[in-house]
Amino acid sequence: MEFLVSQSERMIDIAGVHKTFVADHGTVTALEPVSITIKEGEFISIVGPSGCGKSTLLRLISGLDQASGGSIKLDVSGRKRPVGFVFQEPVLLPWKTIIDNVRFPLDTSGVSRAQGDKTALDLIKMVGLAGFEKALPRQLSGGMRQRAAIARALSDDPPILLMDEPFSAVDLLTRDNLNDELLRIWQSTGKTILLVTHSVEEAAYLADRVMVMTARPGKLKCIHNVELPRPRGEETKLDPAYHALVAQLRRDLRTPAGEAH
Amino acid sequence: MEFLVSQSERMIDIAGVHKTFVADHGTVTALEPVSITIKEGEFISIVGPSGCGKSTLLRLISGLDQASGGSIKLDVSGRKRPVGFVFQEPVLLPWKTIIDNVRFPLDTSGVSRAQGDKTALDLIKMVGLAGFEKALPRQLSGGMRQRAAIARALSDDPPILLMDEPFSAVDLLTRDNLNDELLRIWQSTGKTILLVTHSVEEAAYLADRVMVMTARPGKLKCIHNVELPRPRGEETKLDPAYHALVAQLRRDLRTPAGEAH
Amino acid sequence: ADKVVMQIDGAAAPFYAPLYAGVENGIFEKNGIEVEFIYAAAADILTNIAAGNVDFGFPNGDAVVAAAANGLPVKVVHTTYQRGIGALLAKADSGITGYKDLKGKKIAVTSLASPNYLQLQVGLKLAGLSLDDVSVEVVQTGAIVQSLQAGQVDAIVFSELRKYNLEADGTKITMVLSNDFLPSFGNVVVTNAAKLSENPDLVKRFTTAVTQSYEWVIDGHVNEALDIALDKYAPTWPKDQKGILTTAFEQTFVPTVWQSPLTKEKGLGAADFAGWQKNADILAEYKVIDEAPKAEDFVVDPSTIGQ
Amino acid sequence: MSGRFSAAVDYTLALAVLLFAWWFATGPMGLPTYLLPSPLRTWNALVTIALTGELWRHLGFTLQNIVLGLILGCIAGIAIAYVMTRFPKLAVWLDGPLVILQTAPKIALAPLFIVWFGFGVLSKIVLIFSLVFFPVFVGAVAGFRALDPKMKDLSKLLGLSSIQRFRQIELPAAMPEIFVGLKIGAVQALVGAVLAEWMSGKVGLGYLMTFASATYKTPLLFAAVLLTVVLGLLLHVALTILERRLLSWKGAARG
Amino acid sequence: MLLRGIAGLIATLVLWTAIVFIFQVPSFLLPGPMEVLNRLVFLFENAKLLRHIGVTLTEIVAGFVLGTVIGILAGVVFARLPRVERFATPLILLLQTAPKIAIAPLLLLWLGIGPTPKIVLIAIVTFFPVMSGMVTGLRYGEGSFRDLAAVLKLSPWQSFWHIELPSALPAVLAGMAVATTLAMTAAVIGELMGANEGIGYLLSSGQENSDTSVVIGMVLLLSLIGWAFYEIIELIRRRSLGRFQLS
Ligand SMILES: Nc1ncnc2c1ncn2[C@@H]1O[C@H](COP(=O)(O)OP(=O)(O)OP(=O)(O)O)[C@@H](O)[C@H]1O
Ligand SMILES: Nc1ncnc2c1ncn2[C@@H]1O[C@H](COP(=O)(O)OP(=O)(O)OP(=O)(O)O)[C@@H](O)[C@H]1O
Ligand SMILES: [Mg+2]
Ligand SMILES: [Mg+2]
Repeated sequence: MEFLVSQSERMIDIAGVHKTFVADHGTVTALEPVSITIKEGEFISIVGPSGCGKSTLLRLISGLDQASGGSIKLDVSGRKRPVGFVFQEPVLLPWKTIIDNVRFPLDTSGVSRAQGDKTALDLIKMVGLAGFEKALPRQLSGGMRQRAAIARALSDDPPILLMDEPFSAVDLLTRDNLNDELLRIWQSTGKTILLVTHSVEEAAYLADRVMVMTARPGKLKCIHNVELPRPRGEETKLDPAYHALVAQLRRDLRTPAGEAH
Repeated sequence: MEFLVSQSERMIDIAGVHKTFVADHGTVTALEPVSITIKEGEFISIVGPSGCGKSTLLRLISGLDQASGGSIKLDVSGRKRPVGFVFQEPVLLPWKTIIDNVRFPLDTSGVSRAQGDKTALDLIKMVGLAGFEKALPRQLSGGMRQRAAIARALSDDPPILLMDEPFSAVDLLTRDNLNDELLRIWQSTGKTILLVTHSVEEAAYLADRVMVMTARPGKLKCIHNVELPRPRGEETKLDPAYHALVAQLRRDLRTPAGEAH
Repeated sequence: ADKVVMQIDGAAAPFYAPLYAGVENGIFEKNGIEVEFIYAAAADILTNIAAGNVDFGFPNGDAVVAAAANGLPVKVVHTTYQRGIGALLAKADSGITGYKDLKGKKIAVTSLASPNYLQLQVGLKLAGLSLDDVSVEVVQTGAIVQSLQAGQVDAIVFSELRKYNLEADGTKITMVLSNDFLPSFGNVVVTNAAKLSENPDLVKRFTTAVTQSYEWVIDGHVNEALDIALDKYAPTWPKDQKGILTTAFEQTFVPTVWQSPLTKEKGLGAADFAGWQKNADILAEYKVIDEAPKAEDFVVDPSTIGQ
Repeated sequence: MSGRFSAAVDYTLALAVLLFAWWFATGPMGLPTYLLPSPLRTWNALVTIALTGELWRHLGFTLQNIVLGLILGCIAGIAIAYVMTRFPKLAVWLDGPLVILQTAPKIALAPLFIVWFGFGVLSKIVLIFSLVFFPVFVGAVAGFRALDPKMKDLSKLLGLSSIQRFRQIELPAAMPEIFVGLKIGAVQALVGAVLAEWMSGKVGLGYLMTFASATYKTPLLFAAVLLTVVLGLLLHVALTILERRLLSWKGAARG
Repeated sequence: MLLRGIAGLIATLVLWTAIVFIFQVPSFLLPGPMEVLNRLVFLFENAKLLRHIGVTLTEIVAGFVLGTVIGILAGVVFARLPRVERFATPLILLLQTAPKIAIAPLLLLWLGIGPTPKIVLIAIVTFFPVMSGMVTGLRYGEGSFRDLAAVLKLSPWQSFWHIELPSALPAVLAGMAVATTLAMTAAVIGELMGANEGIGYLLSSGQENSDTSVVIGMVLLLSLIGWAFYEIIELIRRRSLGRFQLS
């Protein structure tokens, strides 16, 4: 773990952040204090059992929720929209067509319609929804909706991308393709990406570092540096180091015995 | 593939069923004619690329949508509620607590409150939501909501269970546990189960037969019999036959080249 | 010409024919006045006069007394109707011929604060009865006549004018005029006290125009005036009621409502101060108002305006 | 709890500002009493009738009519809205007449209501009912229509009976929209009660108003108006509290 | 839809005639449709009915549009700032519940005689349902859309236009539908407080004259106007929501 990053390189600085929800049935500690510094251009994967606070952490970073304590600093001076967010459930505006949904961030940041259409069409093609530009969200399958939401999050090219199980509803092949696309985009744009996933393979394949969290109460258990060479591709999946990491992550998730039973 | 099943054993009889949606942007053939006979107590997994009509098929079987053609017969004479359905997105009543949601099918079929509570609490514990009985759906994480929906589908013990990617939002460990629980329930109750999944491992591990579908237009590509011994468990995952099947399913899904790219 | 707004009680009706005819015949214009008529309930008219929203009003006399008693700065500048037109109305076949027959009957008035209610009380008292001998219902203007027609009440204390409506509908009516035992005044021209003192010339010209308009009708132009009213001002009124209206004008309005011994002497609109005072005193006696205002304080004789 | 407390503070504060504006209009601005009586005179008028006990009779009568009309209008509004969303064929036939009946201005019909339904409480309740019905009806229709199709799937799947479906799914889901109608309906009930008493009768706040208006007892008139407004405010607060409780599951956005 | 509405209307007319005929209802209680129609024709020929309709229609449209726009804007403000809402509630309730007849002289005093006080009155009654609909639509709307707006750091205007208005539209339209009925009543009241033209004025002259046919005729005219408004709102609803109404 790096603790010495030059000031300018720090993108996200999380110090002692924790979150407790007060509900009728009692208080729920969603997240125990977490500290981590994420550098600009880093790709972080987050894995952990259901209900361990992964979504909560992303929401705190994005500023959607307020932490119960601790501090979060984003080094995104001057950017109006520092973060893109792929929510766990695709949040598409039901009254807009797919292309309008994907273009929405551009429309609302003053990009010309023609330029916006071009970007949106490219992204729609990339996520495999060509031909559905004019469809409404309800006319898509679950996985297709999720892909549309991914396209939207990418459309206005935010420096930080928070993705909450973006590929959970798509099939393996599409998922592999989207993983590689994501890597390509990441490499060419230098985005900082935090990705929540339940697939340890995906986590290891994509990330620079993998955060492993434990449940009840949710807390950061450990962080693994992924020392696999870049660019990654089919060969990575044959790399014994990759498999060792995947196995390690599996073990991490298994002990202490998870909460479901 | 069995074509000769005794009349009494047939649970679901699907003959030439197809579905076309008419939308503003054109017609979409969600499903080309599919025929399959499913025996009572069979466990069927369905895999296929995103948008190939898996959800559509389940909705047709459950009677929620009407097929454009073909016939579907369910042999569930006399049962008021023949099918339980776990939707792709968890559909919980937002104004009811988790336990009320899980008990809902029981409440509405005249089961006594005490009996209902007992069943619901058992199921809630089984899906790892103990302690959240009194929480409202919006206070749960995505995976927790999905598990609550699974518990509800099981609560009134329907003879046919249709599950649309029930475990996609839960972590590996929980998923494994839930898989085993599902097998246990299936074995002890003799339900007929159709399960849609993107995990070929899961499909192979659970099913008697795996239906592989292809996309655009969605159609049934092939059906694999899973000859792995029952009961299945950790040993199954070490069985070379299992790995061979998984590999075969992977290949099936890869050719013809999927739609995303 | 000076533009003024006159707010008239109720809605456009042929009973206001002299005013309409005055406009059509250029009488107002001749007096340098361009008048616009708008309509509202009596109480609203007086509030609007007091507030300066409108220049002149044409409400019922009782409403003016009540307004004056409550300190509204209003002045009657033309006592157009020399007597009250409140009346007890009952169906002829009901056997009711006067207040004495009301024992045990159901009677409707428009409000417990209205002059009708006062008239009922005084009428009953003079007939040796009291409110305890009858049952009183309160029904608004829009429904009171129908409630009599429908037989929901045995009699109503309301306006004499409704007799003509009812008879036009074919219902024979017995009527007892309240003015016979309780002097009051029907529609009168009212203006704001301040307006009167600041612009007496305008008020003078206006009342002159009113007087001249009524004189023209009285001088044998009932028919023409009714035609004007029915054609241009109260077109909702069924034309076939003209006969009844003509009778009403000729037999009642011309001889006894617009004219009186006083007007013979002092001209139309003359102020019967004694009558006004008596009206106010009775209102006070029956607690409709707290204290009777002095007639001289709110009534002005048209002939003295501007002097 | 603290939320409710701060709400009370806000309402009080608002009333105080209103009071000040009122005082200002009658005092420094010099509006005469017959247009707008001062707060003090209004208060005195109120105290006078409160002391004679007259006030409570009027208030009680009006309140009783409001509550009755509101409850009846509410039940009918929800029931008919439900029937019409369940049976769209019926809606085709009922929609036109219903809307026509509703857009017919009640103030014009009120006198006829008296002739049709008599002087008693019935004509008043009918009037209030007719005013309450429509807002609740329209709100409920919107609510039932907006039902999430996933919920429809669920009830179809569970083979719920009509009553179960209504009680367990459709009614709770339509609650936000029904409350819009209900809040408007409550105000309309008040307007209707006053209007009905304005048209006929010898008791009630509306009657008090006609009486005061005809006799230029403007302070009494405004006292009665003020009472209606306070009544409206109380109804509103009661409905808001109920709404908060019934819709807490929505996790309403708070500013 | 309009056609079917007319079918319903005709059914009502038939029922009305039947009631009048069977129960031999006297015309001062409830005149039959033909009688009312005759009076309307009479008014059309004699009383410049069309001009009166035009006057009232103008007032209603102006008041309705004004009330709707203010209602929507206030709804947004109130939904965002509940304190402001609570603060404004007493004033709004005052305006809604206070008998318009009681405050009419004040309105005339401040706004003068003419169409303005009538338009303002209609706007006042229109405002409340629209505002309520907007507040509810926003307050209980889909929370995830709020998240999206927050992440995209939409300007208040953008999130209003792209997210809040569309998602609150069903509730707002319901509020507008209710407002149509209130607007009709307000139009009548407005013309009762001092007018010499308009449907409400004709209506009050019918009342003064105990002419039930004119009263019913005018009520009917106002109902038809209200119905037309309602159908327009329905049309907007179907146009705008038909696309994403999932059923
Ligand atoms: N609005 C809320 N109110 C109360 N509790 C909440 C709320 N949101 C989340 N929680 C609780 O916080 C905990 C963490 O939730 P979170 O959504 O972060 O989990 P997660 O790691 O994303 O799980 P999953 O993988 O299932 O999505 C859960 O126990 C959940 O019950
Ligand atoms: N209501 C609808 N209207 C129009 N088209 C629809 C509708 N529902 C589904 N479709 C289309 O039917 C096809 C199959 O959809 P379906 O939901 O069955 O896919 P799926 O196999 O479940 O995919 P996924 O794995 O992404 O959930 C898709 O192309 C989709 O666009
Ligand atoms: Mg999550
Ligand atoms: Mg699907």
